[in-house]
Amino acid sequence: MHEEIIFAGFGGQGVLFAGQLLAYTALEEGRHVTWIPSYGPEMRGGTANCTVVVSDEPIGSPVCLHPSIAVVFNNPSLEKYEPLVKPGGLLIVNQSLMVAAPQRADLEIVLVPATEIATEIGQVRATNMILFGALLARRPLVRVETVRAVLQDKLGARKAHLHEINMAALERGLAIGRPVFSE
Amino acid sequence: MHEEIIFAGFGGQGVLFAGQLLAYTALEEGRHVTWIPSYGPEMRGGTANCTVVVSDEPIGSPVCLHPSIAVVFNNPSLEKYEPLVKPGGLLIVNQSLMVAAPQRADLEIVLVPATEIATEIGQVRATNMILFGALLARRPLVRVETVRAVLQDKLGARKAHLHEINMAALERGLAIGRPVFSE
Amino acid sequence: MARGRIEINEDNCKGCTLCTIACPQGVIVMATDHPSAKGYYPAMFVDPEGQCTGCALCAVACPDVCITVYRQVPAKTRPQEAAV
Amino acid sequence: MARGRIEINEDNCKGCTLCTIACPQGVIVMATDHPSAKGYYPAMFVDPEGQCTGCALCAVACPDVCITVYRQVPAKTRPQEAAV
Amino acid sequence: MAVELLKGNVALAEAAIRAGVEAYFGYPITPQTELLEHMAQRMPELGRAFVQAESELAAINMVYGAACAGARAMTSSSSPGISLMQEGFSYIAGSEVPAVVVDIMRGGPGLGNIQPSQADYFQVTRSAGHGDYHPIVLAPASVQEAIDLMVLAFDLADKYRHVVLVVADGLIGQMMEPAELPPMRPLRAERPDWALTGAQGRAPRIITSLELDAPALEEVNNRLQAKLREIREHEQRYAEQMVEDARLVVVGYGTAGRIAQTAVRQARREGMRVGLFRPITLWPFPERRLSRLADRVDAFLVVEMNAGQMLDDVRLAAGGQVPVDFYGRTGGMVPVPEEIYEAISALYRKLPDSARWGE
Amino acid sequence: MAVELLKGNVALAEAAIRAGVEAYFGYPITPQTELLEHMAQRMPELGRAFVQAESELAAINMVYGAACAGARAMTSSSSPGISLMQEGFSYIAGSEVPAVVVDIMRGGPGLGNIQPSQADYFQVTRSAGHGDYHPIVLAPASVQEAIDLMVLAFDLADKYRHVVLVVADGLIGQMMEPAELPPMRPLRAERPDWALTGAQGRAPRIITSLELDAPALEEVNNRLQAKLREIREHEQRYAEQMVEDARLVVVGYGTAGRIAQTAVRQARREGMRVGLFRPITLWPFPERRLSRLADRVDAFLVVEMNAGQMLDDVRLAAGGQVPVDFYGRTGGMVPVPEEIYEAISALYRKLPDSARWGE
Amino acid sequence: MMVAETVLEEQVVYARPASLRDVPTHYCPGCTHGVAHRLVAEVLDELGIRERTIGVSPVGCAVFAYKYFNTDGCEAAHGRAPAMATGIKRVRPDMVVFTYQGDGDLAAIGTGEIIHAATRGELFTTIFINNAIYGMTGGQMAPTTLPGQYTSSSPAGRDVETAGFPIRMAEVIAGLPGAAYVARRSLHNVKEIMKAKKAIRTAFKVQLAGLGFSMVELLSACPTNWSMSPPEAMRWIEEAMVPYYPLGDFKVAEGVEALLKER
Amino acid sequence: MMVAETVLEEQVVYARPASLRDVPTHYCPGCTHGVAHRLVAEVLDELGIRERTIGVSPVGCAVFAYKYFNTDGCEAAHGRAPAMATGIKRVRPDMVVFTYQGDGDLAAIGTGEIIHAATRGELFTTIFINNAIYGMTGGQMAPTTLPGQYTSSSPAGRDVETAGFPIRMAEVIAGLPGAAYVARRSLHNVKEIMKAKKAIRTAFKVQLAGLGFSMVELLSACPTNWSMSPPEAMRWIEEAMVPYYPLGDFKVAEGVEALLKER
Ligand SMILES: Cc1ncc(C[n+]2csc(CCOP(=O)(O)OP(=O)(O)O)c2C)c(N)n1
Ligand SMILES: Cc1ncc(C[n+]2csc(CCOP(=O)(O)OP(=O)(O)O)c2C)c(N)n1
Ligand code: SF4
Ligand code: SF4
Ligand code: SF4
Ligand code: SF4
Repeated sequence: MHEEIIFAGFGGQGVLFAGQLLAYTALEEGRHVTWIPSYGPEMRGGTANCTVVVSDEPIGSPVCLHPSIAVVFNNPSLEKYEPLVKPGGLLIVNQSLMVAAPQRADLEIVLVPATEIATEIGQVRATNMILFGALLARRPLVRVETVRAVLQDKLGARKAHLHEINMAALERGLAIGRPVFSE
Repeated sequence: MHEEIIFAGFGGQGVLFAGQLLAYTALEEGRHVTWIPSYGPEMRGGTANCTVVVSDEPIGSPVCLHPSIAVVFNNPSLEKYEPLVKPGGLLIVNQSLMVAAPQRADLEIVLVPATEIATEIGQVRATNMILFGALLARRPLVRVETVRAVLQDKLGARKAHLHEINMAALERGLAIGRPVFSE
Repeated sequence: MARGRIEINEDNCKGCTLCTIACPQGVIVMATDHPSAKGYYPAMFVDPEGQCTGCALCAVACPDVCITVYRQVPAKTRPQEAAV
Repeated sequence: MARGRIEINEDNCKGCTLCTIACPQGVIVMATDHPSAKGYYPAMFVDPEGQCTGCALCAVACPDVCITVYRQVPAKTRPQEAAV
Repeated sequence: MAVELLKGNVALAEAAIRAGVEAYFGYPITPQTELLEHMAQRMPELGRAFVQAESELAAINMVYGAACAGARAMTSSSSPGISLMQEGFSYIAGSEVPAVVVDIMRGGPGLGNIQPSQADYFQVTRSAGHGDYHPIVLAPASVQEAIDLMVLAFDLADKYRHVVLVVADGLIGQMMEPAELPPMRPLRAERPDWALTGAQGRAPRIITSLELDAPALEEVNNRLQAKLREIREHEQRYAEQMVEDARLVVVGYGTAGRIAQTAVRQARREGMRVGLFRPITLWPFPERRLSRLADRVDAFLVVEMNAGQMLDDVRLAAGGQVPVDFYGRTGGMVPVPEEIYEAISALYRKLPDSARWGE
Repeated sequence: MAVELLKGNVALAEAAIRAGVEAYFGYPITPQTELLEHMAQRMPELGRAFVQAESELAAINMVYGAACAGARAMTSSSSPGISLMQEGFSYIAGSEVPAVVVDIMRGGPGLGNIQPSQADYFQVTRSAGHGDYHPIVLAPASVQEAIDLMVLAFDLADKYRHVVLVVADGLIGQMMEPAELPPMRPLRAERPDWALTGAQGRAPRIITSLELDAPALEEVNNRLQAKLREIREHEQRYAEQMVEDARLVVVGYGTAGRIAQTAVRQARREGMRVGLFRPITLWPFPERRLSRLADRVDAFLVVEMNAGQMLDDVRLAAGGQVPVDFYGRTGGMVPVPEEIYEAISALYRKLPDSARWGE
Repeated sequence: MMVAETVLEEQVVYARPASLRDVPTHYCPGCTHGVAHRLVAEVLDELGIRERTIGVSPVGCAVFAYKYFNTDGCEAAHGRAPAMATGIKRVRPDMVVFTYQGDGDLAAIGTGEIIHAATRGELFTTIFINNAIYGMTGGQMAPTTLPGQYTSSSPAGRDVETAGFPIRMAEVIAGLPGAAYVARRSLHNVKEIMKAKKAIRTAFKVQLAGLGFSMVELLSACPTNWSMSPPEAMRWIEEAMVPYYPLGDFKVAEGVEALLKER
Repeated sequence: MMVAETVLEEQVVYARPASLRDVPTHYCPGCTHGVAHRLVAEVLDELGIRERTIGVSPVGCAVFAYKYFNTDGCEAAHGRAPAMATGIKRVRPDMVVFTYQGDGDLAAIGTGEIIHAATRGELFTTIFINNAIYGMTGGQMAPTTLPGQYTSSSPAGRDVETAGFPIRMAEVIAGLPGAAYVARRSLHNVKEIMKAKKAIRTAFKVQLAGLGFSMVELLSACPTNWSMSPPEAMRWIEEAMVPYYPLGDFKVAEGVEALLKER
């Protein structure tokens, strides 16, 4: 297994955390992994994205031109990354902030009304978990149980109360992502 | 003709000026010439010396380990340069500040009581001209007439009154330097 | 009192809310629904009762120079410069 | 008044003359004949009439720490430190 | 210690702490700031010295001071800040005190940008500042190697009383990767016997780079050159892969070397006899090994994130025996494996029909 | 103009004035101070700008400012001061504005001493500061050449909108030699069309080295590299003597080259077929000519007042074809002709019995 | 028709000044760099000097100031804007030159340059943005960070024992003989913004009159790195910064008094 | 025997302090660098701290100070002595650390370093030699050169229009919160020399007490570059320098008062 996943959106949408969560979980499951953010002087209000590589082999390049998976949190990111995903790759889109639907026929595309659902479940900051769930539904890169354990660990005692709602969001994403529903 | 002359003494004894006067004069007479001072942070009270190269050919190195001529204004300079002069070279010594007489047998040595004479003629600062005169007596590197003209030029109007006394000092040096008197 | 009106450049607005605080008439409110292309919820001029006096305080406060202020002045009278 | 005496380290002396100015008794003079090895005309202690009081002012003034000052004090009495 | 997911900058900082750094002095600059921030948190906790200096100039001179006092001291910065430290490096080298500096390089020249780059190669390997010397320069290609080389940096600095630079780029600085930190070493109990510790019961010690007398300064330089020769003799480090039968060897360090690895594997899959040579010490450059490889390969391809700087060193090591080709990206552009692969195959196609030493 | 006896530092200053320098900014440092002092006297007399800056850092950035405003501007310093200007050089190069800098090198590393040296070769030719570029570097060997190259420096700076360094050492700076100054050029009447002159009736102009976007900064770098290639193509300069039939060619620049000349003449007198190659541009290094010489000589002897820096460039140009030997003095020691002669004859004795291309 | 009716006409009473280009800035929401920019631009407009002004941008969040001002501009190395401005002004005394600098830029790495430009009485104007933090690099302690203030490089709050007390640059510069006008203002509300503009205008007039160096220090908000909402940030300026950094004129040299009275 | 006769014994009342090595200095005749050295050495002796002192030499005529003080010592880069001293003191708070700097070193190239060391309240002592000139490089204008003063880089006399007025560093440093004791003294005659010593002693005591940064500025003669005889130089300090650079204590922080009263 060797996947290159880009998470992209606005700053503040939990984009980087989603990537880290994947990275931590993959490490937990004994995979090789790298996580790298785009970094710029405009960290606020600008775009935020990160690349995660998960592999069974030692990882050479932690960056790539053509990711096999892109998870886009907003419209500018959709516009930027849709053309870049590898043919046959996966594109997860936050439908709530999408302006026009993606056009590529050679991609597996999942539209997730993530911001809406997050608002609905009362935690707009959990948008990232919904999209992450959809991703896992299509590509079981890591096991949900491991995500649960890692999340618990990362949230720590101080933020333990956020654990359930985040996992609930993940489940919603998993549900939506499951091929039977969206294709 | 190719001569490498070192002038050496205390700061304030007119060491550098003697060398420059030679350089200017040699240039006036169409020779190739370089003048270079030793320079250091201790410009005052320390030692001062300069190297003049006069040649009929374009000059490669403006510095040398073994000068063909050394004009030493004080005892430390005598101690330093006596051993360095080329065999067969010329050593002009300010006898007034000499502690022990030079020993080398392979040099042409001229002892000049320069400080005494300068004091005698009422211009202690003309010590350098006396030694320069002695040098010219032994090695007619430039003509005295040219020196006179160049000196006039360099002194300018403001210091014109010093011209005669300096030339007088030069003459005294010439007289002392003349082989018949000192050998 | 002269009547006024403002225009807010929503593309440049970053939703900082400072104009809403500066406005003595309370006629600027923040959007809450759809974010702008840059992801901000911009300020909006909501003045159904025509309370805006054109005092330009909002414009003075705005760090992003998003606000253009208009005021009704007697015709043929040179408008005063804003008291800035 | 206690009687004193100084020693001048002629090798270190640079002939600045500051000690001669500092000395209230006028017992320091500058050499005029032979320069030191470094080419300076050093200060000399010339006190035939024993006027030096050992006040150490010359030593305080000397930038080259050339001057050692001695003073006659009653035996068994610890010498006072110089008033420096 | 266990394997954790660590950010390069943080890993470098924590590794330095565990290697026993007593004093950190630094000035913020992207993309190395997390290193300074980690130090700001940890050093005071541990009762060690942390000062956010007023500038990079001040920072390097604080390091110089602390080093003179016998402490393990370091600073970190990025390219423009490193330019400002050049005079300081030269003083430290001239005084022969140990110091460790991290340079997380960014795109230049000038203010440039903050994206990953390797354009400081010349300014760090050739003589950082005026005078005749080379700092020791270590270039990690992963977070784990960053940790290992950080520890090594302190040991080499102490051993040779010399400036050691650990150079990486924003990619390594910002990347998170699984890595294992070393155990915490106790701080050195004794000050070295050349350090300034107050002249109690002994003659005063002086640390200076000043020697007005030219013959004496030449002596100093001779000693320095002898030390550099010794370093050159003993400290050349590199990693290599699949070079045994390689006709083409890709040479790249740090991030460029790491990315090249993906391209080299790809080329192997396509049946090309390609290997990878990754210098770990940029100075001393691993010329001995590279010269030996030059005896039997058909070509080198140098890959750098600059316009061709290590290229000179490869050409010098190759000694005109084999062609040395170059592929570089500048301005903060990170080459992707695909483009290096392209460069490899283009060059490979041009190789003579039979290998240099027969098939 | 007539031949006068001129001190190198003064000649450099006066030549700059006659070349039309409008602004001088500098900070005192031996052995270049006479240059600053001459400027302090002359520039105000001529109604031009002279500022004694608070530091070398300030000085180079003042030059940068004046250059942005379209003025011919310069500074001068010596090795440690040049180290402090590295960041500034990099900004100037990145912004593509013309600037001229004189470096009268001294012994290092660190504070070192003030005696003549050539130990800044690396720091000036390799990339002064961070980023990918080389300044143009001119190295005079006499007072007359110092004058000529000073004038050329301004012209090249303007032509390429680039940093140009004139590097010499204390010997050339302090020496008096007969030389002729050029006539006074009128100051440039018009500002160049890229200069900041106030946006009157036109769109604002911006001068910056910042380009946050990596592809855009790569573009900047590509342009810069193209310019450097052009300079490399057109501006290689050197002087040579008696190389036609030489079996051994001594390579030395500036003072070392000049002193070597005496030794080479001596060797010729002794019947050795020895020539002298003196690079005048250190960057671009006159590699083309030197490579051609490498085709037919039996050996090169590099002579430098450092531990061997240009040596790399000679080895690169020689491309492994001929042995390259080195003779250097460091720490402010100036080699005398005798010792270079010794080095020549020792190497000459080791040459193969027959010349490379037959007798 | 009854009583005389005034005919009303709509006119623009506030619009973007011509000296500010019509482009969005990269500043964070609520960042008062934007206010400072606008004030400078308004002053350039009002004094009619846009077309002979050269701005010098710093390294800091205002690094792109040259893109926002509709004047010629350049980008200095970190802290060296005053040196660059010196170079420009010395060869173009007919130009109006200003530097725009943050507190890391001016009060840390560029301390020497600003002090000596002021000491020499260079005839340019400095707009000094004191936001008590390094904005662009992500919120490290600045020389102006308040005692106890949390930043990413003073995670336990600025400890004055090891990091010292914040420096008051306006007062330091005011003490230098070459400085003709030095003031501190704040940008935390409309009233203070108006006062700030007046000071900026005075500073440029001082330059135009050739009276000496002029500088206006502006207390400015960095909501992002202070981790505050913009309104909270404005309150923090008022309640925490102003008490440590008093507002006022710190140097009014001979000849400046008269300018202060104008308008 | 008649009246009681006091038996007199000759004792040394003034000799070279142990903290000063018995070597000749390279200073010019009449240069008061020598006096400043001696005073520092006497203070080290009297406070009994020679064996735990580390001195930091500047780049300037005092570059060899480390050879003259009988303490551990090192040589800083030009202007960076305060940074170097910071590095030393932070890792060896038990040591007594001092920098010895000229006016080019401290007030020009090293402005940033001294200001920030003082701002941080670094616990070392600075001896600042203000001789209104760059001595070592042969007499160029310093930031402290008086208006109209001739130097080799102000051959027509310092022109305040282009070079600005001289900077008063003691006053600048005194304004910084981290500075605990800042004084200016002069070395032009015996009386002033004695006062200078007292200030130096106070400065070191401030360091020993951990009260903050301490600095003594000393007006010092450079007869060589002023082209004066030593006595003329002393008069010039008194008549030209002291009026511009008033003598006195410019900062006496809490806790320092008590030290001033001692002895
Ligand atoms: C020589 C150098 N050092 C450090 C940096 C990194 N850097 C960029 S901006 C900045 C400081 C910004 O802070 P400030 O001046 O307070 O301005 P603000 O961003 O808060 O407006 C620093 C340290 C740099 N670019 N160059
Ligand atoms: C970076 C650098 N710049 C310049 C110099 C040259 N330099 C040596 S001493 C000195 C200044 C000395 O003046 P000051 O500090 O006033 O001390 P003084 O000699 O008068 O005691 C200078 C500029 C240097 N060594 N290093
Ligand atoms: S002040 Fe400006 S940027 Fe802020 S909310 Fe109002 S219009 Fe938008
Ligand atoms: S003060 Fe000292 S150096 Fe000066 S003359 Fe007297 S003894 Fe000599
Ligand atoms: S980081 Fe702070 S100073 Fe920078 S733009 Fe954002 S709010 Fe403004
Ligand atoms: S040059 Fe001046 S400061 Fe330096 S030693 Fe001589 S008199 Fe003293």
